[in-house]
Amino acid sequence: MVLIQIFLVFTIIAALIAVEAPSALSSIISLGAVGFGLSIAFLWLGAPDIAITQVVVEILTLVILIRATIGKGVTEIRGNESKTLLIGSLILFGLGSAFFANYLSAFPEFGKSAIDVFSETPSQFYLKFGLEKAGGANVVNDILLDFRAYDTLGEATVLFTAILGAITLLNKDVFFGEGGEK
Amino acid sequence: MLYRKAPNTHNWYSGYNKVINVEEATEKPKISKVVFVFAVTLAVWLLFTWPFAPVDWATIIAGSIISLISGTILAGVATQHPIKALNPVRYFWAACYVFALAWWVMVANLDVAFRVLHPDVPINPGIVKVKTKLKSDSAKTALANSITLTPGTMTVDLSDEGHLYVHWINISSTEVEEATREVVGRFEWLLRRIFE
Amino acid sequence: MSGMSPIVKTVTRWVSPFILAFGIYIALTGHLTPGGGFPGGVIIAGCFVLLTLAYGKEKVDGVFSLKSASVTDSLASLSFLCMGLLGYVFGRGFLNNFIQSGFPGKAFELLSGGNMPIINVAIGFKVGGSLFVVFAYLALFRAIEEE
Amino acid sequence: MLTYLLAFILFAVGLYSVINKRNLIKIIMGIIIMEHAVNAFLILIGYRISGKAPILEKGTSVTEFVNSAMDPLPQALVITSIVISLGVVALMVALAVRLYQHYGTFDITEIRKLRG
Repeated sequence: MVLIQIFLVFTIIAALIAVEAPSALSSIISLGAVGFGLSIAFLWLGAPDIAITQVVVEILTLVILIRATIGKGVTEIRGNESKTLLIGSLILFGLGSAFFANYLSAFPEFGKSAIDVFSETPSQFYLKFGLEKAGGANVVNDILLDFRAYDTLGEATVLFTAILGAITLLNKDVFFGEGGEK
Repeated sequence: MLYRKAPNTHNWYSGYNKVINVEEATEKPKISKVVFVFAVTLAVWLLFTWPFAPVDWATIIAGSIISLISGTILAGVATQHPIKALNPVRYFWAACYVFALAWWVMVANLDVAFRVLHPDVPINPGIVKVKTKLKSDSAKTALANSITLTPGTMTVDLSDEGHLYVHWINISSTEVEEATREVVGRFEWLLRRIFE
Repeated sequence: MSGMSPIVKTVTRWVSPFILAFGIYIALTGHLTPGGGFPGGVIIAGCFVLLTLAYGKEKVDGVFSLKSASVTDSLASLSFLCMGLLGYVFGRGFLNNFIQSGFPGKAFELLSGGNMPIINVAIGFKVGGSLFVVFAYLALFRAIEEE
Repeated sequence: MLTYLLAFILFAVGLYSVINKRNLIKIIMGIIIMEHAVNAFLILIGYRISGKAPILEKGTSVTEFVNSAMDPLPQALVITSIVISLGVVALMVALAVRLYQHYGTFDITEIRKLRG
């Protein structure tokens, strides 16, 4: 448990460096440190599927961000937004933390999931009948592809739409003919 | 003037197809390349799936299909002269090279440890230019990686004319011939027998 | 974008088939070991992204062009949907695991899990194709910008 | 409780970056950090002390597995969310690159001034 907290503190420090570093390249690399620290934390939290996905996705995110920003005038931009926005956002943040603290008291304490607290949960059903009904030993994949396959279909749709939007943005002129900039 | 007009991009997608280097792109992979990549990938697949049953036909058939996909897509990139891999003499020299490299790495380790622990720290670091007679890219890559793997020397860059720039912890000579004999000579004769 | 030094090119050349095979392996055996369609797909995309970074997009275009990446993406999505619709044909319902309830395989083996491995591989190719397309478009856009 | 709070602090760092920075790339990075924080929070909810990964091994009985495995439901949701976040990051980067091409800067205050 202490190990997990150490990794989370590491990610917080890396995130602060990523936000505050003046150079674009160093802040992107610190963002990579956030992702890789989290993936090790996922491994300790008993989620190897997510650790693998996190590592691989983090690498591709870094490559995309570096290809998009390198050689552009990112580093000259210093300074913050106006003071009024900061004060307003601080007030909103205080309200949000109050709500979060309120709901946190209703959570089961750390280290106990819903399986331990309630007697009948969906997770228990999935764990019990995963091998029997879906046939796979990996219960996470059983949920993804059998019990909740509609989620995966929706996910594929969202990914398709996001990629389509990106491609349309990148070659607008092909879709709208010549002079799409007007 | 912060507003910048977009570059003339209206036909860059259609123009993109013309940019392709036709000579490289249209080159069809030969059947020997496909077979070579298929065989190597299948061997690695069998290593992946070792913990499964000793003879699991479903796994082996799936591995064959995947190796075929991998071979047909990537054979043009992955290998250049697959016929060379059939020569058993090369494997003998490669086995020799592993032991020789281990010995040189050990000797260089002791040398660097001596230099670091000595009270005077007798180092003379710098970058030297060395020359190699090896022609193929694979041999050059193996040479550069072997030099980097040996403690005390590290390859910095590889030029097109067959020159390597090596960072060396204790330069004995800045002459190209002298440095070549010291840094490259011991690897080169073995690597030529393996790769060329 | 002319590519990187010969050392990077050679090492990329050697490892690329194994990365592709490893991506498909992660996707195919997702129901037995950690992994699944999503990480496998990202690894498949990563193989071609690595080739693009090392060799430049012209060389990769002869291997895995933008058009074939789009076709892979669409075909994989279609096969996922077809696996869902086949559930109707077997009289069970959309996206039902009809193979597992019809002819269940032996547990802990590759052929268990019914149509899960098929859908996993389809998702893998779908994710890989679409992510490679978006990366290739970003690289293309940058190359045009630099001209 | 402290572990949940750490995930919340990570979320707050991302929110600070989104609200307070002028650089478009820093804003995208703030959104990525917020996604990471939410994923970590969902996984922390499913954690059980001395639990194992929800992958059945040969020889373990099902009741033993139910008593010792982590909660698989948040993991299945998060694995979907991570890949979607990659697609969304690609969309945001495409938008930022297009804005850079149009205005010549990543500074949002400049972009706000130069309409059209």
